[in-house]
Amino acid sequence: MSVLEWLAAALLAAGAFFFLAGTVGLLRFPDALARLHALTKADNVGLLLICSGLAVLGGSVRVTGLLLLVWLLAMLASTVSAHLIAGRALADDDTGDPLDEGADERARSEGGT
Amino acid sequence: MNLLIDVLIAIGLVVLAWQALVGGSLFRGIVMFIVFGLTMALAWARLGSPDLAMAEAAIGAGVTGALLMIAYWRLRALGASRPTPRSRLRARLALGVGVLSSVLVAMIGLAAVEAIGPGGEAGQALAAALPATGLGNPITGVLVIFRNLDTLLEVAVLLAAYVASRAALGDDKAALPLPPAQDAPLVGALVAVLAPLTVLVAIYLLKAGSQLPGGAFQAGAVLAAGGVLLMLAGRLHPAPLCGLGLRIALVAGTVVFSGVGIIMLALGQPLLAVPGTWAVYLIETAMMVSIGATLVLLFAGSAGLSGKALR
Amino acid sequence: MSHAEVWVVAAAAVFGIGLYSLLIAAHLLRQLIAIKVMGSAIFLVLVVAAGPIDGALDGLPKALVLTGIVIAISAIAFALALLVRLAEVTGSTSLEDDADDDR
Amino acid sequence: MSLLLPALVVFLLLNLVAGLWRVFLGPTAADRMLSALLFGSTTVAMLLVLAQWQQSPALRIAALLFVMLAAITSIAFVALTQGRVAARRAPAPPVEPRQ
Repeated sequence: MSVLEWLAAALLAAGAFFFLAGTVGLLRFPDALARLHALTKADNVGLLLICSGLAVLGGSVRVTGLLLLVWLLAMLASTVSAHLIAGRALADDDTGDPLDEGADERARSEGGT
Repeated sequence: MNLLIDVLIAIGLVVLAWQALVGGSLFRGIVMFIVFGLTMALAWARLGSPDLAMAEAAIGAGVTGALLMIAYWRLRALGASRPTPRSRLRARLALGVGVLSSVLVAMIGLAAVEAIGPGGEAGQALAAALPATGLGNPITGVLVIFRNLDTLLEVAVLLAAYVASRAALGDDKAALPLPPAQDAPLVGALVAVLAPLTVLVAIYLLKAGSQLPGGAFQAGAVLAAGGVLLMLAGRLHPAPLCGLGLRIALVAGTVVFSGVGIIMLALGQPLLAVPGTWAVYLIETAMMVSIGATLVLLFAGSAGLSGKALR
Repeated sequence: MSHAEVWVVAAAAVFGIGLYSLLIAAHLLRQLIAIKVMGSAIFLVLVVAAGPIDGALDGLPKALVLTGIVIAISAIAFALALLVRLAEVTGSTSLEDDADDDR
Repeated sequence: MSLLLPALVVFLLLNLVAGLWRVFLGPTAADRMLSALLFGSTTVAMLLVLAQWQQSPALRIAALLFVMLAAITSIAFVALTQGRVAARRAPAPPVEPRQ
């Protein structure tokens, strides 16, 4: 393997680590806001690292530009989504799942099967 | 390693289908179904079908989730009652039917895999005929050159879906209710970036469609997603009347496709023959506009669209 | 098991789950999702059964499925409009009332 | 490299499976949406890796579509819950009046 490939491998492995960190945060953190915090940051760094690794491997300006665009859009989308969902999570603090009234479904699974 | 990836995605599909459909709240089912769509895109990617991965991405991420969630909201806003649960006997019978149908599909599918082997005859004929058309993407070739009548009728089906939903919603020009628009500053910034970008990407997909993966169906789905975004952000509103421009957009695909076909008939060619690559672009552009407009109107549940809010 | 067999078996299982849910789900929205899931399973079988996984030459079933995806979503959108209209008129989200087929 | 890329795909897939557990658990609707977003960004990463590994550049466009359109679902989700809060304050009319 050439130097570039080693570099790409290191970047990809680091990216995988950040994705793992994000998932661990998602599973282990206590409430929705903390999980949001862990997930959006770690995943964006992970995506940046994976995009960088793939850009090194891809080796063309076109591929690099596209990967950069994907990452920037992912930043934008996750910023907006995290903002909106955090607002939601704050608004129904402690009230549990405002949409999860699945009485119909639960009644069915209790009485039906 | 390849097989491991396929097996993981396949198991994921089965688990997600179960999660989306059996037990749990309806909202959880909708979220699981959105994730099922993501996983389908991965499956298409593994099956060497980037065209389908693109269509699944545009439809699954942009339209389906919003459509189901808004329908859920509409039902709740109407205060519709919850249905009574099904009986135990029915569930047992359904289990048997489900298992049997599953075995049937597996047998048909496995038999087909055995029988056809690599590359069906139609696929080989297609690969042989494609170079003469000047198109590099076999899927666009199939859609416009070899299956033209089908494709025309598929655009017509979209139009029919719009007309049918107008009919279903009554003759009083009523529209379905929509939740209050999101107009937070961040959403405004997102719309400012994404709305032009959807148009740009749609045009790219349309142009790429003749040689590379892409084409009218994906491009139309991307345009529709842009329209859905504008509606959710309160930039586009349902309107009780369908304006002239929108009417033209709705029928453009059907009219241009059949128009070109009939002109070719008049020139002594077979019906719906396509005279060249320029005609493919023309037809695909009209189809893209029609697909986008129809999907947005179906999402809105109204006759037309307007830039200004009603009232 | 080969690649194709893995996909066919998974698609068959997904189809079975979809049909099972279609029969037991009381809520029409859930039944619509079930129909959509069954459709996806059939698309998968169609593409996998047609040809090689890696060479990927056969454009015909892919073209069928491509239009199928768009048609499916428009059909679902129409069905959702019908469903909301049904709820508007009858206040119900199932078709239970006019067929007591449970007994 | 021919081994690293598929290994990365497998790793990300396993990550998804773990994330699925959170969608399953909830407990709030916001949690479920959040986890679906995680699925989105991981799927994008996987599509990019697959594009490189399978030499299929079009998958990068599919990934681009995913990141472009991912936010639409969360906007719909928030509109949905806000509509509900408003509806709780004053019952929404079944159909908006038209003329």
